[in-house]
Amino acid sequence: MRYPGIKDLKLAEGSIYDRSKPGRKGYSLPLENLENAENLIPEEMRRKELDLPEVSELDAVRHYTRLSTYNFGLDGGFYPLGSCTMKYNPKINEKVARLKGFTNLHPETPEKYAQGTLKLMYELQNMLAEIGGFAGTTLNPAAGAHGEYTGIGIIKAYHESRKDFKRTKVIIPDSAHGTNPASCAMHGYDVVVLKSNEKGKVCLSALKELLNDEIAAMMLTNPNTLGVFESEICEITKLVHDAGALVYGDGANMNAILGVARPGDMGIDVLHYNLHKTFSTPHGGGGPGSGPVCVVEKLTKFLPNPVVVKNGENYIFNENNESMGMVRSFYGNVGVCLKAYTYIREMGKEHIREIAENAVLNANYIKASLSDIYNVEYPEGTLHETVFDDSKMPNDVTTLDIAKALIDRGYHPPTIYFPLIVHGAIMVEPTENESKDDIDAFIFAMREIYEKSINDPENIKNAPLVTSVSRPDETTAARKPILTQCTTCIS
Amino acid sequence: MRYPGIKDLKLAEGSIYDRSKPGRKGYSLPLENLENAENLIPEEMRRKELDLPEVSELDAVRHYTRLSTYNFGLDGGFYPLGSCTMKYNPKINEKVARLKGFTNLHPETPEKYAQGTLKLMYELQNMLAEIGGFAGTTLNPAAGAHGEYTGIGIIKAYHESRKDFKRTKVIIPDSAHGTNPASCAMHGYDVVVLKSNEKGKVCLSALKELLNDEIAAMMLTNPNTLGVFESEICEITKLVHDAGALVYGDGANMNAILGVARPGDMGIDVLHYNLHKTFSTPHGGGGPGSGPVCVVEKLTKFLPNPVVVKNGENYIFNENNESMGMVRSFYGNVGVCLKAYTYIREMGKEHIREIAENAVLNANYIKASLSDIYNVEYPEGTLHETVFDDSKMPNDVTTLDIAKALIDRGYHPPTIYFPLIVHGAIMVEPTENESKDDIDAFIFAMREIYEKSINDPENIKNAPLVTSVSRPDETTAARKPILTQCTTCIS
Amino acid sequence: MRYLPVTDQERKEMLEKIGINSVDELFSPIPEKVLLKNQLNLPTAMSEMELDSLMSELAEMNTGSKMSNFQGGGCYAHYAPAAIDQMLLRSEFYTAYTPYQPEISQGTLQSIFEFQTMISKLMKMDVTNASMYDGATAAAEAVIMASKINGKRKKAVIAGTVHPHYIKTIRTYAANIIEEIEILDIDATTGTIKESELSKIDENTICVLFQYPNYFGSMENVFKISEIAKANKALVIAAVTEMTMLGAMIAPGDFGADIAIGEAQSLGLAPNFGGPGLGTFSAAEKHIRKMPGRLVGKTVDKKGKECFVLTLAAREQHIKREKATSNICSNQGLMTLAVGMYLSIMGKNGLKDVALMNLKRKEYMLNKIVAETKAVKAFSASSYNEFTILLPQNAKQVADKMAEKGILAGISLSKYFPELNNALTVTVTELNSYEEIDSYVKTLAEIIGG
Amino acid sequence: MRYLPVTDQERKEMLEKIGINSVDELFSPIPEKVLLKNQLNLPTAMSEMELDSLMSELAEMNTGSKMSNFQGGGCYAHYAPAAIDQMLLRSEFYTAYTPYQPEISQGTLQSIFEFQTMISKLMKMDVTNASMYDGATAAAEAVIMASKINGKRKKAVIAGTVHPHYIKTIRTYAANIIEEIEILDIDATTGTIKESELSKIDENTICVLFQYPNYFGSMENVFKISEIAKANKALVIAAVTEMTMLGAMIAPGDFGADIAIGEAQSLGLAPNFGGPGLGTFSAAEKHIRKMPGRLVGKTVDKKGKECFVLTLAAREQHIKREKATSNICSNQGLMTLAVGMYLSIMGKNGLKDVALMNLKRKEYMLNKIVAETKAVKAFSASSYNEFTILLPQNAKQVADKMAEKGILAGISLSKYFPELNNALTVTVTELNSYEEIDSYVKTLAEIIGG
Ligand SMILES: Cc1ncc(COP(=O)(O)O)c(C=O)c1O
Ligand SMILES: Cc1ncc(COP(=O)(O)O)c(C=O)c1O
Repeated sequence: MRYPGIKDLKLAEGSIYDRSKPGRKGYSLPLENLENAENLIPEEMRRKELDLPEVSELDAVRHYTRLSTYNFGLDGGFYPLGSCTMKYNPKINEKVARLKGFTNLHPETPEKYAQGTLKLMYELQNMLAEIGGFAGTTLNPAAGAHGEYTGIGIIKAYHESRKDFKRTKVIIPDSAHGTNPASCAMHGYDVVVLKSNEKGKVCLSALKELLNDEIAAMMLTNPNTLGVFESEICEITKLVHDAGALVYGDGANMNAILGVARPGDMGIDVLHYNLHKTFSTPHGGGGPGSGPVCVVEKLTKFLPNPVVVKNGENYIFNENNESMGMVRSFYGNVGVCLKAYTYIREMGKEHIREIAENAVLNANYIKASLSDIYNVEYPEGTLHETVFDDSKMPNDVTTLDIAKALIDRGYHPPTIYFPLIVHGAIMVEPTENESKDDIDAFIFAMREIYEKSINDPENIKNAPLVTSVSRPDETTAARKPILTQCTTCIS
Repeated sequence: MRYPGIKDLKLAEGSIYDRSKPGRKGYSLPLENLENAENLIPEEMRRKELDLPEVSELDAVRHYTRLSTYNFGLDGGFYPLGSCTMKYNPKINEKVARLKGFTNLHPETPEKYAQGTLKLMYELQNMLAEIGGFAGTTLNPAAGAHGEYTGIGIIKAYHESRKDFKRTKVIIPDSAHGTNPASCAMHGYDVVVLKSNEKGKVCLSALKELLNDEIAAMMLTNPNTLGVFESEICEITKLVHDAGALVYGDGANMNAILGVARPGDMGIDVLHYNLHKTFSTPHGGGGPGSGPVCVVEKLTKFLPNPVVVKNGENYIFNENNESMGMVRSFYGNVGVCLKAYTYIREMGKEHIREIAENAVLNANYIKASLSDIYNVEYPEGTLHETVFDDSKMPNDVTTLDIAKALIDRGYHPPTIYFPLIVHGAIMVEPTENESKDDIDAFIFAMREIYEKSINDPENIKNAPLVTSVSRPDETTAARKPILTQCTTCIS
Repeated sequence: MRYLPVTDQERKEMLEKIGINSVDELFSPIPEKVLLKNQLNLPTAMSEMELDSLMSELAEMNTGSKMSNFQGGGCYAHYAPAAIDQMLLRSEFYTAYTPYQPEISQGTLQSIFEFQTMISKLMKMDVTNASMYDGATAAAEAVIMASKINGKRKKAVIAGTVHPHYIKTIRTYAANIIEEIEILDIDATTGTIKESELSKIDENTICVLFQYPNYFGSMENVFKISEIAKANKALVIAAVTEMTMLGAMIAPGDFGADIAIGEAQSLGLAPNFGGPGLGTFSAAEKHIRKMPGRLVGKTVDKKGKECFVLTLAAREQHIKREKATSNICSNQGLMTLAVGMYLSIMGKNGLKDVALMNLKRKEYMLNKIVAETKAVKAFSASSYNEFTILLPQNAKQVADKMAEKGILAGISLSKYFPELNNALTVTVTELNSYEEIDSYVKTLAEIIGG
Repeated sequence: MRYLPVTDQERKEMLEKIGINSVDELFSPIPEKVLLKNQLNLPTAMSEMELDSLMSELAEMNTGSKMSNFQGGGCYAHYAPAAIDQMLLRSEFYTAYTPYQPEISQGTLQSIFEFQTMISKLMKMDVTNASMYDGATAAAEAVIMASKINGKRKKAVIAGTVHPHYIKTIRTYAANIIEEIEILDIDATTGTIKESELSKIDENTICVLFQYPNYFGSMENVFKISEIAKANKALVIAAVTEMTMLGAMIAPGDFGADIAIGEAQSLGLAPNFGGPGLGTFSAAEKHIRKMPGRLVGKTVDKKGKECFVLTLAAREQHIKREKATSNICSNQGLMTLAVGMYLSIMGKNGLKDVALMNLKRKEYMLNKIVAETKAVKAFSASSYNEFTILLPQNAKQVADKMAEKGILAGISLSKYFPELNNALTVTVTELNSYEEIDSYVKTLAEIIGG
């Protein structure tokens, strides 16, 4: 027997199954005599037991309310998770996306009765194309990686339509996100790794060497995962095009150049966005995201089916015979698209550029304020995020220690150990939503961690000190995985 | 300069003014040229300065999100605050009360265009009358005390209508809530205090002595603030009626007898409900509540104006000339009434009695489980709450210490030092929503506090130990009150 | 039943511990003859999904909620940023009780403290309490408080241009406390109180209460009233029912109010058919101990950490009982949180912009009505977002016709001011677009002639 | 702009620290020739209140959202208790990222762990991952995973009665990975796959994937298929698109599925025009290391306290890159939370009741249609809340006429099954009341004859 205990206002909570008692109810359904309903199921198909919890509504509410207090959310504090663009999730988005007219709409509803959502999807397709400098858009992909998968599929369909079956490889810089090679592999492509140069960028001559008629595409993130803009982007895309390949743009970092420059103008042929990064839709603890893909004119016919088009005054779905196919059921994470649409309409042409301006300003300010003590391996051309590392840390304090020490100070840690080309990377992306005061406080914390690393390194190496969980044993977790709750064990 | 710091997941937060920076914006309004608009205001009426904060939307969201984490809510844990009936606030109530059809409705809208809300108010009036055994209801009062004020006003109007001006006093038991005498005083009534007998109840003979033709009413809470039912209620009301006075029922404890017995049947003439107690509407950190008042037939004409009546198929407002008058603007906290209505409709005639049954069962179970170590001064006839005290505590551990020690264990403390007739009262009201497991854990905590009071009394006397704030200095707060933020001071 | 977690098995165990056989025994203290034998005569229980439909149907029956709304009169439709409601849904706020236990209520306490601060700044008064039920009860309590301060005086003077509900509520509250309520007469030209009426303020006057701007949307001569009141040592009580105005116009403190009360509904709360709104109560520091309602103060805890507590409770009913300054206990807590959020988000510039936008649209509309319809300005004085027009016919009938066209045209004054049968008070806020205003004027012209 | 807090003054200070004069300089790494000279061609910025109206208008244009809905086909309208959405609004959940930092993500981690548990129990499978994008991609990844387990085999066998979107998605995903996709033919009498087709399962078969119940609402002979697959050492993959069914019917684990995937949208998520839904992915324990997607495991921290972490990451793209089991990164996190809440609240009895209620209403409706209209049962087999009827005329045209009467009558199969031109698949859930069903049948009878 235990009382819940309290760590300040954080109440302890066990498994939802711990709250279960036979016969307890948390649901409420219309009265209906269901006594003989089971007879409608053939005997051998009738379920004999179902091991779900039996709790009251309050049990469930307490359970999830308490669990929520074990989480750090962006509404609570600064969340400079590099590459993830943890920007503010505007509350108006959450409100309008919950309108019943949107949520209740069934995907098989005849287009005539779904004009609101179709109009919105159509306009969003166009706005995303305009922002990126492209001709066509699909909203189908459910996340960034799904967008990559789709985009590479479009490229594949393009080559195949030209009966060019020799191209079996994709060039990817070593700084790329892991989803890039993985997405290519799912199409059966081999990955050719391009080593970054001493500035963390694509080396033109190295690229030239890799290019040949077996290369289907090059994938590129720009600004890249170091937050550094590939200044030779036009030369890169020209080289790739000259070799008969296409250029795929990973748009995870689009926040850096919104309204400032357009990938389409740089020679990128296909680009995915992460609406859950650049366009303010929530990350939700790991999704749902949305990863629309934009393409240049010649690729539009290969977009996955279906796409929304305008037919006179009406919005309808269109399918294309040459399409790469379907990449999921229905039309995408429409509920997420709604929020991105709302965000873009709020920003409008007047403010969209200010997003990039402020994001880039904030990142550069952090770099300028910390690079005297935290090493920046690739300091040139930083846009929206900056990558420090632990190479100048005293007393063997590591990146992991720094991350955990930031927790003690009230921050979500930056992305760590990525990109792989920076040893002990600490990737800080403040976004445009943070104020100078909040950024200054973060800088202060980082400097204090550095000082403590000199004077009291144990304090940093043992961090986090204030959380009720500290440094879980991940090795055992992976060696002997426990992936479900044993509901018959006594806890 | 300070970083926020963290106590587990509780981030530190200063004043909203600390986040303010000149020119920062958190609002969004339609573009409109307002340059010369100020000229529409005569020079001497133009505001020269306005000292409100200037923050971004995220600033505001972070501020209030963090503040929320400094609070203990019922959705987080057990909240056995006696007399307050901290029952679960069903989420369906919160949902439906937010329907635009309700929230957008302006109170001056012609009745014809407000039939939904009027129908609901009409039905709620009737349901409350049925539950209490009365003939008429007003939904106007905004809280329990406001209901008392209204109910006593009705009684006054009644006596005055009979030209009986001699009645200037109201009898109130010494166990009554402070609002009872205060509400009488606001009508100019003198309060006559009735001492409770050794069972914590009304002593018939003492009452008889106090009754005479100067008594306008007796106020009674039943079950009373000890959670004890006044078994001689019919004799009491008869005595009062025989003396020409009326009986006012404080319905704060109606949860104990819902569907089991009705005040109207016991001879109560006027009763207020607290919808924010008995009918599950949230307390909101101190309101908004709703305190409808029900009356017997002969008093209906004195109800405050207006009341909703049915006229053929339509619901309309009705005003009565003999009414006690208006007690507020418009028609009550309608948004709160909506939630109570939803709750009663969900319970229906089938389940309403189960509320009382479970509330009373839980309270008696706690009493039975703790009365061996915690003294119960008035143990007889306990219904929905039970009052312990600190008279048997070792080492001078007080009620306040016990309350604070409960915080350390993850509980909101019970109501303490009320009712006044129990020295060091600890008033526990578990409500019907708590499960046996959760109650057992509370009992365990109470027993552990007792043991610790023997073995380690300092642990209890210094409680709470785990909160970031502990035992604020209330004396200085009252001696030198600081009631507003100094925004020009440097913090 | 999903809210009742005790299972049959648990019930058995609990009864055993108590030492009885059935729950019914627990009700034995209740006299047999009043124990209910049957179920109550209530509707049958409903499931959540049925309830959800039922409530949606009721909401749909409120057709007025979707109409073009130009009604004000103490309750105003403004836009509230979506962030507010989502933060109000944080259960740590709305499922908490009054902050009696400061250690676990700092969220509520600090938010009230900041509310007190922001309202004090807005009103330019020293202190503000943690809320009253609404503007009307705040007004009534202000008069009662004044009578306690000016203990020997007998007469409360109230402007006749104050919201009729407020006057009625004051009458109810004052009935057995104050000997005389003197209502100052209305000047039918200006729509303010007659200047001559001010002579009724004398050395027997407890206080002078007026509305700023008044129920017709007109601006009283606040400096003059205040001056005369002060000359007679009567307390000046200003009532503000449309607090967004204070974004651009001077505050009660600027014209010497001793007590300023408000209805803060317009600061981010929906109309909600008139409630819950939020009464605010501000006063000069010297009167603190006579104030009704709760107060939050700043202090330090035993380790010296700054924190907040309920304070000056010695004024209140739970301590002082019949000698308390008021009987108020639960107030409008969550609404102070909402208003605090609104004021934080709007901030000093946002509130000013809202105020000017309201003012400008009002001006546009008033001019347009006068230019394009047979209606005329009823009064010479008009100040903020509300104005009164005189129609060539009965205002209620015109409003009814407008309503049939989907427009809630305003408040016809006939109900409370029979002499103003043809007068209609119209309100414009930032929610009324220019197109909506144009269509109002067009419709009005169709009905009363252009 | 309310989301951009840096003030002009602060910007100046920040630029100074950086050592430049203007923000534009920060963009100097971008080649001049691609720098935009003009504003983008986007709509003009809108204020929150304008946006609010705009979005409400768009929502109103979705007239289908208010119609009587009998469409299913992989997306089902069920009632979700209000508690779910309110808890989803807790920003600690929805504004958090993937739980990479376990110390401050235990809320998300534990909720996923419990989701994994509940889905595993529901499916009766050993393990479940932290979600896939949707049912279709889950199905495709299941086939890919099977091909990695049965490395040498060349042919994936898919029932032709699987949701057409799923088949298409599988085709896309398998295109360059699996040599052959064999689609099993439909038996026009039973509405299940032809028994004779099962002989196509052979020793070259990677896996057999079928939907339970299938796209037409019919129940395949799951034991038989499973038996034959196992005899050929092909993996059995069951796809469940209507998971509420599992409240009353046996689970994939009961008929020997090696992999069970699902679309969990019907467990508490709104239709949302088809997304976000939630793909679930469960498998036998021995296949864990071949599974795609994230997994949460239980462990202890350095002080021995039980806690949760992301685990077995060595399968994933951020470590294994092109050798990963999948490219999936962000998944449908918040939806797992919603589904976990739904399953907690409904619990074992609630889910069973929902299932039986669906079944009973389906039966009522099917019988009534057959009795009172000219439509007939299309297939002998029908199992849960979906069924297919044959109309005397083109189903799409009938559905269009029904829609004009406010009823979304079902999914006409002509689009994907040209041979089933007159077939309409109808879905009934607890949201369709008996009156609604009656009115459907009446309307149908009017159109096609009774
Ligand atoms: C550079 C980059 N590319 C791709 C992705 C994958 O996006 P998603 O998680 O939406 O699949 C990420 C996500 O972190 C990323 O940072
Ligand atoms: C017995 C009793 N009477 C009256 C009241 C006053 O109710 P309210 O706070 O709603 O004004 C209370 C509130 O705690 C109470 O417990």
